Amino acid sequence: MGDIMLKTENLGISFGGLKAAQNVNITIHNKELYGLIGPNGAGKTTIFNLLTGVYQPTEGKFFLDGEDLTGKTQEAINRKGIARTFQNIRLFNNMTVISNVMVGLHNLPEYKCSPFASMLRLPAHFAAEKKMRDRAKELLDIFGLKEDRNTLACNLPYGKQRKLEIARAMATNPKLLLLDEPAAGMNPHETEELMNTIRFVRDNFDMTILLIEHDMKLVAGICEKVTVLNFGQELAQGNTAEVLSDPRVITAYIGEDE
Amino acid sequence: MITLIDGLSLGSIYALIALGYTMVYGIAKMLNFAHGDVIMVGAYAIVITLSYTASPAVAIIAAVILCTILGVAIEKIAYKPLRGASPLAVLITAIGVSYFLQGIAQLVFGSQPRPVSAVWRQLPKIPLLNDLGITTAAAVTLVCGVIIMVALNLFIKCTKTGRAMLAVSEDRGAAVLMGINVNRIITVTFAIGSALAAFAGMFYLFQIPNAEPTLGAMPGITAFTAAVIGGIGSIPGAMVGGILLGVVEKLCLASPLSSYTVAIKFSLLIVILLVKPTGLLGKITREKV
Amino acid sequence: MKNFKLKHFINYAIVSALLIFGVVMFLTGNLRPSTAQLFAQMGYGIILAVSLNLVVGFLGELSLGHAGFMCVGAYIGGLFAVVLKQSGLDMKLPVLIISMLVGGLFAALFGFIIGLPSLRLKGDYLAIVTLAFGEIVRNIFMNQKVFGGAKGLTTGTLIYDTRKSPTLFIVVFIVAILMLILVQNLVKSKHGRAITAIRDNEIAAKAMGINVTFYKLFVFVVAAFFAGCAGVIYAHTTTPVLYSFFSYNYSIEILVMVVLGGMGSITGSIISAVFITAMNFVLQSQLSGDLASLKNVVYAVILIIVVVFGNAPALKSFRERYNISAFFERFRKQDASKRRDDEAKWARVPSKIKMDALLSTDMAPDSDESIHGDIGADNDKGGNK
Amino acid sequence: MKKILALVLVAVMMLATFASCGESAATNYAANNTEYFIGGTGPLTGDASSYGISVQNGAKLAVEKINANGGLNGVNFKFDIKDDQATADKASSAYDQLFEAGMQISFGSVTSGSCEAFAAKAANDNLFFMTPSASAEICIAESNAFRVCFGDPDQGVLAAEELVANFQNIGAIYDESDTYSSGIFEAFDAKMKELNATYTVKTFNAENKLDFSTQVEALKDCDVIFLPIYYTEAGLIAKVAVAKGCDAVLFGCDGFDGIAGQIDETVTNQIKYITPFDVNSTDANVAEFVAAYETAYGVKPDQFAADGYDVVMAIYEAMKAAGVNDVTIDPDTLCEKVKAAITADSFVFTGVTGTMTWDLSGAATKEPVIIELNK
Repeated sequence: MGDIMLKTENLGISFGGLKAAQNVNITIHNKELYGLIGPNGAGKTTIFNLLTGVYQPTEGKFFLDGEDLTGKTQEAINRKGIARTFQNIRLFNNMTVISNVMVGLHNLPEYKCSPFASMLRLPAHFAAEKKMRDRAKELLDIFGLKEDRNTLACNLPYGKQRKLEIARAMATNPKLLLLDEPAAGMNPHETEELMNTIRFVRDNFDMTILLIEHDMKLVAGICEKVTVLNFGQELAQGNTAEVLSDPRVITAYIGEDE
Repeated sequence: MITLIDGLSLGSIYALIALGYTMVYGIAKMLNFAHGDVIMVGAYAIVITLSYTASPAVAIIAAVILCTILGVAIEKIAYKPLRGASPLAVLITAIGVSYFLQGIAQLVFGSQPRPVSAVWRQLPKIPLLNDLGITTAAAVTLVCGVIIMVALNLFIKCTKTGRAMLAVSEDRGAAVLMGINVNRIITVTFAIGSALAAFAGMFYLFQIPNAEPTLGAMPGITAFTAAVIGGIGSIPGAMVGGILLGVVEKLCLASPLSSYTVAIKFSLLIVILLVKPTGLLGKITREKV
Repeated sequence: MKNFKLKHFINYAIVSALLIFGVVMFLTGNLRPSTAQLFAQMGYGIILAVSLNLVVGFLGELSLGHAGFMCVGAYIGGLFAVVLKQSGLDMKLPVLIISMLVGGLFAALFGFIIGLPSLRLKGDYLAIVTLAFGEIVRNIFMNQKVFGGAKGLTTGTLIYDTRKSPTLFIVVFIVAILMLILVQNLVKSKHGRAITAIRDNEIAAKAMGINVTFYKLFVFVVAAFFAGCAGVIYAHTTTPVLYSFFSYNYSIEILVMVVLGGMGSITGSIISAVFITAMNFVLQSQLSGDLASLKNVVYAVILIIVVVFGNAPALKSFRERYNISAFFERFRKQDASKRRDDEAKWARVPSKIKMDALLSTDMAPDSDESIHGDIGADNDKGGNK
Repeated sequence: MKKILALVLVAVMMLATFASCGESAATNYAANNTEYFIGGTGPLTGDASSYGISVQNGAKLAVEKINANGGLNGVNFKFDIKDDQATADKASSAYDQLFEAGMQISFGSVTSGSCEAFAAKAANDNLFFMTPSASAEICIAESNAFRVCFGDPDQGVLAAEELVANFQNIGAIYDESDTYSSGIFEAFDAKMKELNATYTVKTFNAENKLDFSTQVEALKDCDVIFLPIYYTEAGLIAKVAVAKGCDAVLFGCDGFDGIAGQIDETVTNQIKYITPFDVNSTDANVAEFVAAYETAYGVKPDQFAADGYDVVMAIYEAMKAAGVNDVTIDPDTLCEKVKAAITADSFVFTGVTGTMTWDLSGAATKEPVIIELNK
């Protein structure tokens, strides 16, 4: 396993004439907590969509752990080890909390069992189900959701829904975790808790994490490095503290916020 | 050539029906399965009126009024209580309304096809066109179809109600916040859609001079297909889809493959949708009503 | 876990109860042939409704072409059975079983074909494609001389004589039970979870690495297989197998069963399949002669009333007070909070069928904002919050 | 729990096997009848409903007439028609319902597809039926099945002979989704080949049976268009022909009866058809029927109504000839008696659709007449 977990080379996409992102070069090292910031419409979520195969890049490439994943489907990229959460929560609303996590476990080889084995209730089915349920409980326990496991996902409070999304993404056993505005809509207390959770995930799962966030307190608090995007292009890159004090970045933000 | 003209005139009937589907779909977000049966009622209204008076104008007015009232009544009784419920539940009541109208029509008018009085079919001759083999009915249908489509477009773009309809179709929630009375708009939509159905019934009788209780079913489903081909929710799309289907149907019937007309017609739909998943003109969603 | 199982068994219990009821009547000599035929019709109604529910309720795709699969099964399975009989295999049960497998497999093949567009199309667009498929199938079979052309496929030699040995319904109910076992096992497994995940949020399911292509095709194939089996059974109850029966009207009747019973509720599908079949039967027998034209009106009124009462938002409190599922709840030792969740699950409608989903989005995003908007709007499909 | 279920399943499976071996005796449901029960099915709703309703009206008229005249030896007739929507499965379950309600004798089904299903059931019970209008040969394949209408092939052959003798440029339009229409056409086609005659053919089907402009356009220059179809579509074709300026003779079969109500003075084409029934006939019997029908229903009868009327009258005459005098007679016994009576050489029935006799094949032998519609 190399030291570099994710590397993008001149990654970019254009819709018709509009370049939503161009020449994005990000290098994330193993176990790094990396922030992707920028004003609204800067193309941050587009980068996430490129990295997870929702969109196919029109230029450039990206590598996970040295492997070129450009042009792969969403499913394939997930199986290669990139998992994500969504800006506007996308849980499986009509399923219970534990089922949500078990969907995340679906593809792992240790829980393999063919649909026919399930339909005929062969022993393979029971073995896989039991292992999956146990693993899901473990994960829920870690994220403090064990008590809610039989609740429908849509009935969870907002903060817990965010947590569940992270837990579900973790269930796919990724190498790189992409968090899209995890603190959106949270109060300071919940944000604090979330920062702890993210740190916890990184430390206990040896996870590399890339996150989009508007809450500078959170970014400054946990990210080691950041990239600033503006109009689809990199504006600045480097250690968090340095970048955040960069005048260009401040202009971009304040100019935008007016 | 003649086949093409026949196709165009059949297609413009489909297009008119499809317009009704598309309008209601765009604004009320529901598949009004009973639309074909409103056409049937319109056709009967014309046939019955003409058996008492010889004036086609009176018959048309009667049909339009009756269909409009019927459309609004259906909306109030069967669809309005379900606003906010699953669209599929509404679909089922729409099917129920369709059965109901067919059943009532059979009870009232019997199941024997009622031929429309000869007055209806004695259209003035148009010298040049008729020589070319284009029947007056076909010409009238085509021209009126285009006029109605243009009028509808103008109505939506240039009147307050029309713009409100556009707003409701874009985002019902936001429209409510803007102070638009969504219920009223939906009622208006049904009224217009049903009036269109009356016109469709009228053109239908030009070409197929019989009214029967199940008259609306097959044209209805074909027109719905047409609306989808054109991109459901799009007014020009409905027009294009309808005419395309009409022409294809006629060309198939004239070809040696006539036995497979239905299969070819529907295969065309599948192919078009696979190439353009939102129909021919479905992309310009901003245009939708 | 315990309550899950009880829920399973309610379904088996309903079908078994019908079966046992029928068998007891038969053994005591009280079974009227018409009732035996009604039972058989209920049996394949259940098979059709539950298999369609797999597509509509669990996968969340609207299908209006289910009768098309039944048509394939009825024609191909029926012809196969007739040929089997002619070639000397004169045992009813084996012929039925073999032809059912053949018809089911062919229907499954068609299910695979119709599943392909579902990978590209959504909502109403897919619905109309399935409808088109049903009509195409019908049109093609009508023109094949092998299948009798317009005269239909004569399956007289297969018919179970309901007067001398009214036993077909027993086989049909057993097939229905077997199907229920398979379908419920599928639904209550990791694969079922993957399928419901696709329904609830396709993008998230993809992001979780779920092979959406495989599961969509798989569901269509399984549903088509069972519909094909139902078709073969139909060919064993009715001669001739006539293309006109399998029109979109019949597909819609199956859909009505699913929607009335509640999408995603297998128990509901079973109950409403039985209810609708029985209603048709009663209307046919009671409203004969001059009254027949009232049939459609009565059917329509019942349909509208049931749907409006069952779904109107204004009548919600009324429904909660007189709820059938609340009746069953009493047998399930659950605490109150869980029960509420469960009701929420019943009332909820699969998100993807929200018809406005496609209208509110542009397929080709033209700015970064609309890329956000695109995904966001997709999420609104699940917007029953 | 699972084990119990499995046990139940196995038990039921065994029962099923047992059951399929055993035969329970058919019960005589007619034992409590106080009137002779004539039953049958027809499309009373849906696309084909006009045919079913005509048969129902005609048959009811006949029953009323019989009952008014004192029934059969003082015992009245009871009549019931159930809706089959022209589908086989509904016809088959309607048969059971009727049989259990005590039906002793029947007019089968109105349309061929339904009648095939009906016949399959009736054969098991050996219940006598005579269909008014199901002309497909398979409907009368069994010995208990009879009909009053012409068979499809007969009309096709007759039409081919007639057309080849009188016309040069022959066209044909038929409904390939309809048993009646394609049945006649197949025979017509075969006969035409046999006669070495050429013709042009166009088709339509249930999904597009409303707009005939394409078909008529293609056959515009023919001297005659053969239309083995029903009068509704024929009326539409006639009107399209007028609009298209096509003056071919329209030549139809017995399905043309009723076309008079579908066309008006604008239609100038000559219309001819093979029929045993002429609504304008001066025959006293027919005139009486037409008058009665018009009084009762407000419209002129079509061929279906006439066939429905004749079926009931023929059944009545046959029962009288067979000397049936037990109102609770079971269908099987009744069938044998009526069959014997109706196929006897002495049995000649004169109805509104002509004078006819029957043999064991079940087909009626009667003289076809080609009539011309005078507008």
